[in-house]
Amino acid sequence: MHINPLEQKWLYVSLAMIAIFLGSIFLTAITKGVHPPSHIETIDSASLHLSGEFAEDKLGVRQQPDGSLRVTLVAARYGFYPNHIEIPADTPITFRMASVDVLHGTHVPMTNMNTMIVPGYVSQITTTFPKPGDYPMLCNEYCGMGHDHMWSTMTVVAKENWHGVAKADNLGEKP
Amino acid sequence: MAEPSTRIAWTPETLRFVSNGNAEKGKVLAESCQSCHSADGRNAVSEYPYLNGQLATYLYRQLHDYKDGGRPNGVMSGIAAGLSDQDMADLAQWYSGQPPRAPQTGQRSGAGTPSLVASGDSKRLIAPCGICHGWDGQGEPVDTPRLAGQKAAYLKQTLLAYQSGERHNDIYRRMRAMSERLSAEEIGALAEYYSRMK
Amino acid sequence: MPPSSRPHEEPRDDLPIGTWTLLCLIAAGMTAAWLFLYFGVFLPRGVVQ
Amino acid sequence: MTDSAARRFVLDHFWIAFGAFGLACVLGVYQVLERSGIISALQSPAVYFASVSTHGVLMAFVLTTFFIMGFGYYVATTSLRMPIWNKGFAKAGFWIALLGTVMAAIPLLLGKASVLYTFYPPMQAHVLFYLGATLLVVGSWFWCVVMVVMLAQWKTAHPGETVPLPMFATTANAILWLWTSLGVALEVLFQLLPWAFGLVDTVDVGLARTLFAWTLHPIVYFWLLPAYIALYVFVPLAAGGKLFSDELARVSFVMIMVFGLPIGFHHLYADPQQAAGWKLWHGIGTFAVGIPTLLTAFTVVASLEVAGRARGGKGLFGWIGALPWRNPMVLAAILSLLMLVLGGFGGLVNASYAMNAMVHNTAWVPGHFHLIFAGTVITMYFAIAYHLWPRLTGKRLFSESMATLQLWCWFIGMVILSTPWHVLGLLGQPRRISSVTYNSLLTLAWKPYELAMIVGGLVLMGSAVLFLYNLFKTQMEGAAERDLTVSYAEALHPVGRLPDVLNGFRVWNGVILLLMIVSFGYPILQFFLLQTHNPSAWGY
Repeated sequence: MHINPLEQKWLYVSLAMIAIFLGSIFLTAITKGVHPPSHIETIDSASLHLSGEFAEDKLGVRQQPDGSLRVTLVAARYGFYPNHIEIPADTPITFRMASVDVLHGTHVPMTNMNTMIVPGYVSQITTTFPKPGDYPMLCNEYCGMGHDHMWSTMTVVAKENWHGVAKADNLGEKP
Repeated sequence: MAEPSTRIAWTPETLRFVSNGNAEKGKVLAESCQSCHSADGRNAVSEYPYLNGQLATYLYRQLHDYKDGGRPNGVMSGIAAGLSDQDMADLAQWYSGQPPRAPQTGQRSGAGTPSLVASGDSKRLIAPCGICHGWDGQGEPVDTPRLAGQKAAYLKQTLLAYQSGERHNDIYRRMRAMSERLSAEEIGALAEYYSRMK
Repeated sequence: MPPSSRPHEEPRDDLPIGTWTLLCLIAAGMTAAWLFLYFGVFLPRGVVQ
Repeated sequence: MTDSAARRFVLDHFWIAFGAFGLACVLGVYQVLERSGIISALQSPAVYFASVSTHGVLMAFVLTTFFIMGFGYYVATTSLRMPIWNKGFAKAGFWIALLGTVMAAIPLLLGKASVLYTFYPPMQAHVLFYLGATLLVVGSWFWCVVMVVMLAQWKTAHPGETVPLPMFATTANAILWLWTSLGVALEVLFQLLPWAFGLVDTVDVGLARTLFAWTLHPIVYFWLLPAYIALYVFVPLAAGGKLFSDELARVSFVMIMVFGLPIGFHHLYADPQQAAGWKLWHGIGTFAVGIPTLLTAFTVVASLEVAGRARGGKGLFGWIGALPWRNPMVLAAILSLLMLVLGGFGGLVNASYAMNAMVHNTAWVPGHFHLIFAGTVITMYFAIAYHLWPRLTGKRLFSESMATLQLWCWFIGMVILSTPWHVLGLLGQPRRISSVTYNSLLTLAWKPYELAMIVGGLVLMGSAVLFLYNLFKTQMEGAAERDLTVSYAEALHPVGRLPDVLNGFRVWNGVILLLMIVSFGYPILQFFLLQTHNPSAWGY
């Protein structure tokens, strides 16, 4: 088979380019644990509100026994419940989310908080928010006629101004 | 743990149970409901809602919540206490199969639609009513009730009850959260609007 | 194609140096842009897992 | 192609493809207008999402499938110099696909199937939509069979001879499509149809999404391969040169076919139902499938360089200016490759495992696939149409200058449309919204980009009108064209006998089977081992 010497060199350049990309991905995955949100856990979406961690009085920001922060959210047409959460900046936050009805997704613009919420499965994503401010937390997967209106709010407070979880249950707090 | 807002969960089994309700049996049972809920205007108390054409899933869950205590009500709790699950499914099927009440003024969505219905108010995080309840107020499966043609007094009273928390059988506080962000005038206007809808 | 037609080609045809240069420039640009997005935009927005 | 019935048959495919394209363009213009919110009377989520669903289905399923089938029949008959095998069978495929298209179009246009072209259970569309989509795919399988049989017959009649490159690539695409469509076929036949018919109450969304992801990436190569075929066999000739390397072209087609399939999980990076390890595995494959495209870029650009130098181009880049830029095929190739560079970069970002979280489901994604699909792929479809229309209709092209103008407009429009999308994506705007309702300062920066996209959409619409008008005028009023033969570029270094692996697909089917079992075996099997709670149907 005939391969032109320059074409062969180009193949090496291509391989080198891909090696740089994959190398960066592997390096940050190993050293910093950077991975896409992946968490295989099933749940009965229809019965979320009856009991367990997605029961109505269990939602919101919670401090775990080990001191870490966990946000439990429910995605339902058309909103995220609770409607508003407040969290500290520069702190790893673990979100656990489930859908009551159809496929949803969530994204906080300008951050990496971005995951699908698939009915029947629990979505879990851990990330940090470097910049304090008010953010919309919006649904980023078409979920029906009200999809445009499916969003809630999130306030990121500077770490030094954070005084712990304000209320045990901030469900329904006005934004 | 606190009691859930409703004990009904829309599992495939429950959905199937409701859709398999027997409308003929429901018709017999409904005879005693008609004195308050008839669609021909005979019922005197303006806060008693019309049920014709209402979603079966919604009716079933309301009856259950009356019985379970999720929606406490002096009159209905006592009545629902005497109904079996099958009775509730039968009643739900009967009423959902009846034609909705004829319009009073024939208004449809479109002209004169309040902006809260069509586009909500994003500053207050109020979603448009139409996205869940349907652009024609017809309700949407599963369990989002029909509003079109309902009595204004009932709609107003309901929104006020959600606002005060007196009514709390909305899963994840979805209606309580919305109504808390509404003014009394807005509640009145929305009730009027939907009551006049086809 | 008969092999006799090959001598008619210019010798430069066998070394597409322009293509090679052009594509290397594009590859370098793409790599730089990718590294910028990965380390300059993505990671500063918060480690995700 | 001397058989006028066969020419008519190919033209029928093309007209359905481009008719769907024209309608979808109109919807596209409506969508940029609606989304910008500048005309309040247009605002309607119901119409918008019906429109987006229809736009996606028409462009991605109808335009592509009919174009690819028509082009495949043309390539097979002209490069192998034999008639279509079993014309009745081929016609049956055409009519089944057309019936499916009509069946799907009715609920789509009535707003009864606003579930987007990705289906999105547990939202449930009208059953006709699923049936129609199924028939469209089944119809295309008839075409696949014809391609595979024709290649086999030719090889039997020409033992030891090298299969012409365009037919080698077309058959690769037919086989690729059979493998590709199997994922969505399993989803529709075993999950969505029984569910839409009411035979089962629930659907496992995790499994459905996994099966759709099986199809969702290689389908892109199904659309792309005809564009690559034109780049390899039409462009060098149109530029006045030869194909730089025939063997490497075959290697590229085989690599796309093999590596294009087991990598669909880069569409599921943000999904909860698959583990990170499998996502990384598919991610590595996604980068691997970049190699054949990088090789294609080299071969095609080198072919252009050979032609440019033959036309007197001097120096390192002088050959670029020496190319016949007024030739629609050459111009299309240049613009197509430019958009491939930009869109390819966007794809690299999407493919980059965790970095996907930065852009997942943002406006970046439609920006990326409009550059690759509506840019690279469709631009070459235009060029193929201009090239073949005289040969199919027997009429000279109505206006070559209109064709070049149209191609420039398409390129400029697509850049104006897709650049804002990329910026908006990085600014966090989600795709698939009909209006921006988030009361946030962050969203204020989005507005100017929305307005720019309207300009892009209008330029594209103008270009689409020019394209359809040119084809129509050619067919109706063009001067007679006597020479209906088509030529495929010769290789700079003539290919001799090739090893079987570069002259057929038996081995590669085995490799694909193995890779598919490795990449999708357990990820699909897990849904039968997990205790899943599947949701019931919902409306929208």
